[in-house]
Order: sequence, then C-alpha cells, then structure tokens
Amino acid sequence: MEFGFDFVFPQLMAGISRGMLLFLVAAGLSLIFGVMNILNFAHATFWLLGGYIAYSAFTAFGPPSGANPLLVIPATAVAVAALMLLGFGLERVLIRRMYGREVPEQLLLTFALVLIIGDLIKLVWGVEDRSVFLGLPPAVIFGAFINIYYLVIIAVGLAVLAGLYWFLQRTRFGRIVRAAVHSREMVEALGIRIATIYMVVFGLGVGLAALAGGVVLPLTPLALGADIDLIVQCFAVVVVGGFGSVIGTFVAAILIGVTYSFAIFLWPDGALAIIFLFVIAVLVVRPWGLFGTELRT
Amino acid sequence: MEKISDRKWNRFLQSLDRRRFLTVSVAAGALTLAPRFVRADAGEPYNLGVLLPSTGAGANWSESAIKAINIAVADINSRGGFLGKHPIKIHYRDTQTKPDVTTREGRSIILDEKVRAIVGTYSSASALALQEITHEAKVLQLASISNSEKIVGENFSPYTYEFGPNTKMMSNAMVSAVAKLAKTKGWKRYMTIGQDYEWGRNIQNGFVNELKTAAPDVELLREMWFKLGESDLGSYISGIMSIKPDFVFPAIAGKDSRTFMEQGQAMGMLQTTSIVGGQITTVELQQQKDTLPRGLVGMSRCAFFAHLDEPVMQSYIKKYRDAEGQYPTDMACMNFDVVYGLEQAINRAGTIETEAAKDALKGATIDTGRGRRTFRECDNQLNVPTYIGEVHDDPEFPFPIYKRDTMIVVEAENVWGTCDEATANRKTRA
Amino acid sequence: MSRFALPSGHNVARPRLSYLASPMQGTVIAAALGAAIALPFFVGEFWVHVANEILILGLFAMSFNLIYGYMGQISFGHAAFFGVGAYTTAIIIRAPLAETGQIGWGIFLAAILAAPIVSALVAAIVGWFCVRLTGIYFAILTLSFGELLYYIVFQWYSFTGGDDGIQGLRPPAVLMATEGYYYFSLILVAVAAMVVWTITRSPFGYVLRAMRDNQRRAAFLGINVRVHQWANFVIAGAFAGFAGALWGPFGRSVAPGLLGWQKSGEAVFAALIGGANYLLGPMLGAGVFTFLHAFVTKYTEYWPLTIGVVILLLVLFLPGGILSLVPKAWWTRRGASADVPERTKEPVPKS
Amino acid sequence: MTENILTVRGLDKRFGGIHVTQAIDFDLRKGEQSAIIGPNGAGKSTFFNLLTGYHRPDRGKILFDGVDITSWPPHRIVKAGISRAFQVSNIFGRMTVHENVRAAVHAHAGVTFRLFAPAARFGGDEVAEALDRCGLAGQADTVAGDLSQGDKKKLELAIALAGRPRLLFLDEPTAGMSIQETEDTMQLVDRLNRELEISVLFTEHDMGVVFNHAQRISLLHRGSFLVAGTPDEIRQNELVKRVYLGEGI
Repeated sequence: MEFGFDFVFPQLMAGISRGMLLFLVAAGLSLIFGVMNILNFAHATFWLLGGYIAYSAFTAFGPPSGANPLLVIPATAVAVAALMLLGFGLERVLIRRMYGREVPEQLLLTFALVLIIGDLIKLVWGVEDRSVFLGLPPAVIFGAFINIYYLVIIAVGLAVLAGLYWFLQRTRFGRIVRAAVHSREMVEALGIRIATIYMVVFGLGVGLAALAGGVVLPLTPLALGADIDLIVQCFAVVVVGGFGSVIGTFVAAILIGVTYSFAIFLWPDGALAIIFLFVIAVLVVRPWGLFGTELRT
Repeated sequence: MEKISDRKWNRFLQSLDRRRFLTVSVAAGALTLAPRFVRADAGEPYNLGVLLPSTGAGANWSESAIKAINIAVADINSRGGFLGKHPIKIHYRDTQTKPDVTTREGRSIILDEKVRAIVGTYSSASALALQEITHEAKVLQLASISNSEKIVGENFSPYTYEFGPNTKMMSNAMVSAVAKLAKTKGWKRYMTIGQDYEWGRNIQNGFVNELKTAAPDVELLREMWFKLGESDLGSYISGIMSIKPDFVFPAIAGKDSRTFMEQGQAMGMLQTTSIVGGQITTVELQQQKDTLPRGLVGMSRCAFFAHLDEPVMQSYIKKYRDAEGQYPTDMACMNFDVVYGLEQAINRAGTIETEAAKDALKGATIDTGRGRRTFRECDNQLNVPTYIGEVHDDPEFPFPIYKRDTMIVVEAENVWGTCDEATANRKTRA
Repeated sequence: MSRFALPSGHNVARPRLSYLASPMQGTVIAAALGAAIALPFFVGEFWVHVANEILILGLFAMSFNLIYGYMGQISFGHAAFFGVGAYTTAIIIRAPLAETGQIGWGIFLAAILAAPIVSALVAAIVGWFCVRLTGIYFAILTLSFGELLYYIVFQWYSFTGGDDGIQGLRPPAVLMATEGYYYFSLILVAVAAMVVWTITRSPFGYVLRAMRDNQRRAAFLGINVRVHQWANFVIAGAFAGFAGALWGPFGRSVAPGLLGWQKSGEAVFAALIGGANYLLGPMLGAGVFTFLHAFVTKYTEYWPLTIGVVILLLVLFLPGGILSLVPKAWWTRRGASADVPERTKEPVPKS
Repeated sequence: MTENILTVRGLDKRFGGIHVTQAIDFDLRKGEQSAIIGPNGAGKSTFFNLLTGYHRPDRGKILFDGVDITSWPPHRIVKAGISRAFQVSNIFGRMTVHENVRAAVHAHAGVTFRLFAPAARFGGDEVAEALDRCGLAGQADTVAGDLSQGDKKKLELAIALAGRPRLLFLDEPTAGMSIQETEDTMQLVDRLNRELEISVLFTEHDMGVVFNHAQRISLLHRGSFLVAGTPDEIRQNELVKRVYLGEGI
C-alpha cells in the first residue's frame, strides 16, 4: 500500500472523527473527574442511556430511517435534559454521600450504577439493537469519500471543547468551579455553597454524556453492553490527557483516534492494545498526564 | 380442566409485550406444570435446559431463538408433552456470553434441575466450555447458533448435536459462490474484515484457505480485524476504500454488521466496493429492512423463505407469526428444528431416557423446516444447507429477502468435507 | 489536605484489621472449617460445585485484599494474575490430556504449582511500574496492564487458543468426582489462607498496614515503600495465580475472560461485601457473591440489577462489609476499639 | 568546639519560580539542641522537607555527620540516623499505638521482610521503652487515630525515637498540647539530648519553649537564615524584633 495522500487523508479524517467521538463521551467524565475528583464508572452508561432516550425521542418525531436529519437536534435536547435531571438527582441522593469516602468506594458505587442502569435499559428498551439511519450521501473532499456526518461530529466536538473552555475560563461560575478544585475553603469563604457547584458540575457532566449519546445516534447502533466496551477507553483518554484538563482530554482523544486509524494497517494485531500501551507509557513516564500539572498526582 | 389450545396459547403470547420474552419462558415453565396436575397418569416432566445470553451483545440474536423454543415447547405440551405424557419444563439461564458463567449455569441446571438436554449457547467459547460439562454428565447438548467447526471437530462429544451449518460449511459455501462470481466478474484482488473473536477468525480462515484452492488466481490483499462491539468502523472503511479491492469478505455478524453496513453506506463504500458474504440473516433482513443496501450478497443459516413449500416450515411461520407477529428469524428457525428434532428422536426411542434419545439421534433423519435432514454419523453434524443470495425487495414480504431466482442453497454434502477430515484433530476423551 | 475531605462526607466507622487474637476467632474459624468439611454430606452436588467456586474465588479475593485492605490500593487488573495462573496450568496439562484423555498426578501437581510462579513473575514486571502510583492512578494503571495481558491471551491463538480458550482440562480421576475436587480445593485453599494469614501478622504485614494508613510517614520510618509494595504486589499475584490454577481443572476449561477487568471486579465485590478489613472478609464476600449469583439466576435474568443494588446498599450503609456488623469486642480480647475514618495526609508544604 | 552533625551549604529550592529556600547555609553541632524560628511561611517546613529527603533541593549540599545525603530518599536518610516528628501529627491512624511504634522499631531493626514470623516476636522491649519514655504506656492498645491531639504528638515522638536516631527533627513538637504536656514533652526532649546525646533541631511557635529549651536559635525569614545565636543574643536582636513585628527589613 502506498502512503500517498489518497490513503493518508481519509485515514486521518477517520482517525480525527474517532478521536472526536471518544472526546465527546469522555469530556463529561474529564469535567467530573477534574472538579470533583470522582472517577465515574457509569459515565459511558449515561452515554448509552442518553442514546436510547434520544432514539425514543427521535422515533417519536419520525421513522428511524430516512427521517429529517435535523430531528437529531430535538432528540438530543430531550436526552440531555433528561440526563441532566438524572445527574442532579443522583448527585443529591447518592454521589454526595461519597465525597468523604475513599477512592475504591467511589468506584464501586458508580460501578453499581453501571449494572443497575444497564439492566434498566434492557427492561425498558429490550435487547434488540437500535439505530437511526439518515441515509445521507458521502461527502467528497479532496477526492476522498467522507461520511458527511463525521463533519457534524467534528463540529460538535469542537463546540463542546470551546464551550467548556469558555464556561470554565470566562464565566463567573466557571471561575468558581476552578477555584473549588484548588481550595474549597476559599470558595465557601466567598459565600458560595460548594454543594451547589458539585451538583451542577455532575449534572453538566452527565448531560454531556447524553449529548454524545444523542449526537452519535445516526452513526453508531445502540446495543446493550456498548457502555462496558467504551468506558475503559474513556478512562484511558482522560488519564492520558491529564487530570482535570479538558484540553488534555481532547488532545489525547484525537491522538489515540489517529494513532488507531493508522495502526490497524501498520500493526493490525496490536491495534486493539495500543490504547493501553498509551496509558501505561503515560502513567509510567508522566503520571499527571500530557496536560495535567504535576502537583495533582 | 381442559387442555390449553393453540389459539389460547397464541393469544396469551401475543398479549405479552414482546420484549418480555423471558417472562414468557418462566410462564411457559409454570403453565407446563398444569397438565401434570390434571393427568394423574402423566409421566415425569422432561426438564429442558436453555442457555442463551439475554445480557450483552448476544442478546439480540438469542431473543428470537428463546421465543421459538417457548412456542415449540408450548405446542408439544399442548399435546401432553414428549410421548404425550412428559410435559416439558424449560429451565432458562442467562449465560451473559461468558464461558465460565455458562459452565456454572450448565452444572446448575444439570444437577439441580435434572435437565436431560441443553439447547443453546451463543458464542463458540461458551459452547466448547459447556461441551465439557454435558459430556461428563451425559446430557445432550443441542447447538445451533454457536457453530464453530470445533464443536463437532476437535472437541467432538457423542452427546453434542449441531443443528446449524458450522463455520467450515458456511465459509466453504461462500467460497463456491465467490469463485463463480469472481470468474464472471473478473475479480482478482480481495480483502477481508472480521470481528476479532473465535467465530470471525474461524469463518475468515476457512474462507481464505478454501478460496486459495477454488480460485488460486484471486489474491488476498489484506486482513483487517476489529474488536467485537466496535462502535466506529470509519478507519477500517476508509482503509478498504483506499486499498480498492475488487471485493471484500466480511466475517461479521450481529450488531457489528449493522455498524459496518450503515457506516459503509454513509462513507460511500457500498457504492464503490463489492461486499460479498456477510452474515445477512433473517434477523438483519427484518431489523434493518430500511437500510440494508439492495443487491448486497450475503449468507444465512436457516432462511424460511427458501422453504416456503415445506409444510414444516409453513407451520413454523404460522406459529411464530401468530405468537410474535413476525416471521421467524434464522435463530428461531434453527431452534424450532432443535426442539422438534428432539421430539422426533424421543418418539423413535419411545422413552425420554437421555442415552436412548442420544442413540436415536445418531445418524437420524428428521423432518425439519429445511426438509428431511440427516445427522452425519461421524460427527453429529446435521446436513443442513447454507443460503447465499442477493438482498432484494419482495412484494410478498414487508422486508427484503434474498432474490429468489438467483439464491443458492449450498447443500452440506458439498462443503462439509470428509469424515476423515472431520475427525482428524479430534482429541481423546476419557 | 485530603482531597476527599469534601462536604457532608460523614465519617465511617472502620474497624482495624483483625488478627487472630482471641479464642473466639479460633472457634469461628474451626467451626467454618468443620462446616466446609461436612458440607458435601448435607447439600446437593451442585451446591458442592458452588462451594468449590467460592473457595477459589475467595482465595483470589484474599490475594486481592493484600493489595486493597492491607496496602490500601485498589487494583482493577488483579484478575490478570488469576488468569495467567489458570492458563499456565491449562497449557501444561492440555498436551498429555489431548493425547490420552488422562493426566497423571505428577504432571497435574507440577502444573498447579507452576501457576503461582509464573503469575508472580508477571506480577513482578507489572508491579514494578504500578507501585510508583497511588489511588486512582494505581487503579487505572493496573486496569491497563490487565487489559493488555487480556489482549495478549486473546490474540495469541497458537498458544492460548485465543478467544476460544482451552477445553478438556480434566483433573486426575479421583478429582473428577465433585467431592474429590472440592476437598482437593479445600485443602489447598486452607493452606494458602494460612500462609496469607501468617504474612498479614508478620512484620511485613504491619508494614503494609502502615503504608496503607500513611505512605509518606512509612518512608520516614526508614521503610523503602516501593520495594515493600512491590514485594506485596508479587505475593498477591502469586496467590491469585494459585487460585487461577485451581480454576481450569474445576471448570474443565479456561477462556480469556478470566483475565478481564470484570473478573477483577468480582474480587473487589467480594472484599467489599465481606469486609476488606478482615482476613476472611473476602472469603465470606466471595461466598455471598457466588451464592447469590447461583441462587438469583435460578429465578431472574436480572442478575446485574440485583448485584448492583446489593453493592449500592453496601457502599452506602455498610461500607465495612458484613463482618463489620460483628461487635469488635467480640473479636479481640483487648476490648473494643473504635476506628479512625480519615486517612491522615501530610500537609502541603508551606513556603 | 566539636564537629558538625549537620552541615548545609547553599541549599536552594524553588517551587514554580518562587524561592522557598535561598542559598541556605546552616550548621548543627554534635549534641546540640537548636531551634529554628521564623514567621509563618518562612520556609521552616520546607527546610525540614529538604533535609529529610521529601523534596529534592535544586542546588546545594547536605552533609550528615560528614556523609553527603543530598537527594537521598527519605528511607535511606532515616536509616542513616535521622528521625523526624511532624508538625501536623502524621501517624498510622488505623493501627494501635503499640503497632505504630512497633512498625518503627521493625523498620529500624531491618526485619520488615520477615514474612512468616509473627510481628509480636520482634522488638517488644524497645516498643515498651519508647512508649514509657513518651508517657504512652497506658495507651498502648488504643487505636492511634482516637488519641487526643497532645497524645498524637507524643506518639509522633515515640515513633521518631524508635528509629534510634542520632539526629532528631521536631516540627512544632508541642502544638496542640496543654501547658503540662508541653512541659513534660520538652523535658523529655531535653533528657534525650542530655542522656542519649541525640542532637535535636526543632521549630516552635511558643517562644517560651524556644528560649527555655534551645541552646542556639536561628531565625529563618523568606527562605534564608538572617540571624543565629544563643537565646540571649536572639532576645536582644533588633532584626528579630522587626521580623516578628512585621516591620520589614
């Protein structure tokens, strides 16, 4: 095979899209991890639940295939709203009790949610795979055929990145959130209830998972157990990117996506393991991740 | 008390939400108890184990299989059970597609529920793990969805019977079709893409090796493997498109084949590249009726539309439609055959004793939805065909089926090799 | 300052690690052992299989708890060593089995004993890197190594059988009987548990506890923290491998899932359910988990939901595990000792 | 007079561009009991952290009894004969008082790799002695985390002593103690210094303690030592007053 432009460009695009998909799912995980220091095992499960809710909303608006692509927007909105509410509720009822606890117990609680929500999805939606098919024609860019929906994924990914950056850096609430990461006392001294911040951040993070679930609906069929396949990859991305760094998560996701896209040619047997080699290398050499700060390990 | 009529049964089943199929299995179990209380002279119940996943990726294919088993069992029970006096009691367990769970659940239903036969398993690894248990306990294992050639080959056990075409038969069948197609279309270069697990590896391997003999001038450019359950196949698809093979052989089944087809379509792969030989069973034909590209060449394991003249198949279709409002899938079809095949063996044996039933199945010819079929004596493989055809809209059905005039039904005898081959690697069992 | 000293974190009473210090404990253990020996005479064959599974999973969970309960780190890759052990035994005995369908005691025992050695070697390599990290980072690094090993086993068809695994792992004839293998497991697991118990009350065992309570302070006692943690990681890996060795011939087959992170999760569950602060907590937890699994699946397919709710309730209301229900005074003759919730951490350096 | 047990030359440490210690020179004579004073944030804890290997200095040299221990890891430094008691009590909260001290004794005795012998077999006498010295004999079986603040500090000291150090760093040894406990503790420190000839370097906020128990006092301010001298000299020193009154220098 020749490594000409005809080969490299589409692989690059596919890799970037793959990375963007990972980033979309992992962004909320990274936010929650960064601000609250809770590693949420159930994050991909929220993503899957969001996908199913978006699917139900979509099919309520139109048939699952050949419908107006724009229906994805309200369907996703429904999923995000539902999951944010769920996130607020879960934070209030469950997660809040875990703040004083040790890491293993936090992991176990969120893992219990994986099991419970997974079975609830089965109860409600059954075991049949679900998918929405828009039937869009491929785009041709520089002679390469590209799934036009990839452009949507890339745009949404960039928007999420920019939105999170703007939220954390430019808004008053975002600044408070960032302050809360470093000093709880300081934030409370300002008269702000840290409990509220955590509730909002958790809800937001879960909402981001639902956003990902809704947006990827036209690309990827929903199936039981898909969350289990994905969550370990999300952990990997967040860790490689660096503790609490949304930018880091983004860069790591793209890096891993693109590497994978080429590795399936260069090293087919090892492609599946590459993500773990990444994590091991990063944790051994630079445990705070590509973009994290050393103090946070 | 009167016997529960077929109609009543069907109405009852229809009244259930279709996703509650497992509740049905429990209910079926409970209801089968009824005749026992009614008939004082009834024999002991026949405990039938069902091991299929209702969790994880295997659940989608297994759902219709479980439904069919329940329908067939209810039908036989309405006649009083096996031999008219042994009502069947179903013991269903979720294997979670994990071999170690399959082992434990297998032991559980054998030892605690005293099952005499176990229908099922979805993955090959689970089937092979279960085989050790059934062989040791001398319990029948009736396989259909899991169809690794190892089950009847290397890991052979006299207690195991395979009701579906095994992987070797399927890939050989596909080879014969592809060799013809390659000749007519002038195909010279191809590649494969497969799910990286036992079944995918098996199918791909068999296909590649056989094609080497059948069409030595067709060159394999590259193999690609992806993780089971992979949600984004974009990198693979763009890779296929830049390699530009004459055709692609996908060793993909289940949900992933949907991902492959839909993403392939959205990237223009299906428009530019011939995809030949994917698993397009009646599950996919029905579930993906709107999105499956027409003209695609695929294969299936038990296509009801190939046997519309067969009275047995007609009854399957009727029963399944009455109960579920759908056509029977490949998985339903094969598992109807399993339950009714077992019934025929028991009828011939005249007893529900397992050894007798096992011996009655040996080399037996049974009436199936796929016509009269015979188990090969040397490896207990039923001589069922593999179906290859082009996805095509048909006015008779609300979903596409294989184009009837070009569909190929590859008979087992042409593809399953000799008995010497089948028994060559067989390991010694104490 | 503690990262987890966050709002409304209520303090959780946590008993100290118990050690065999009272006649009471001796009595309990003797009674449990007696019950285990008598079990096959009172329950059906399937439940003997279940008890056997409990013994093996229990030893696996105890080995995990050397890292979790005693050293204070959570590993999500511990099953890798369990799986490596299981595969080691399987690969050694498969050739003679395929040939003759039988296996001699000599090869069989050698295969069982080889497993902990191979697992320890693998754990030595993996642990070398992992002990440099703590908390979430330790968890993720162990998870990644575990998944890497899983993929190696999964992909290496010629050697490990790939996704299919290896079947036909029949033990010697006496052990083919359910009771035979059960007593075989019982003896080996009891011996292994004794060794684990000895280690936990040795100076080394107390260094582990010291590192758990306060890793930095331990270094200021003159303890080389990494070397001790590494040694413990290797020991835990060896015991996991030993448990794995018993698994293959018990189930007659092995498959790559034995190395996966979900299998590691079972050890975590077991330790949590029974009580990570007690030597036999993980064994009890393995018992409850396995029994529930075997029992619940008879009645419902919603096993994940069931165990999910159980774990949720335990984490919320009984974080010390079932054994924490027993009054502490009952265990030790030294009287009740309440416990300390927070993990003291050194202050951030002021400048 | 005598040789130095601790010699520090040109010790530099920066955290993110801020100098926390700046070209520090410091000497501690063998057998001396010396104190470091300075306002909050002067760099006292950092100085201790550098001396005990918790932080690596950017530049400079630390000699312990003539041996260069710069950049050694903590456990090696402790083995060499330096112990440290922490400012915020820093003990093993879920172990008993006895077990806390015993672990330290075991570490010192080098038996921590004994896997198959009961821990109780080693060091019982040393533990009892250290507990006795520090007034914790009656609390041996109390879980350390349940101790009062004052008792935790005593335990700190007992753990530090278990390592049989030749040089002892005490970071605010009496913080959180009652007047009586403070007095007892400092008398113990004095005795350790006199009878066992352990060199002691301590920091303290309580100036009464400093002036009564230190033979020599050094003032640390913004990462450098400004003044050093006997208690009397320090009492008279204008610079010290200015630093403590915040008048700037």
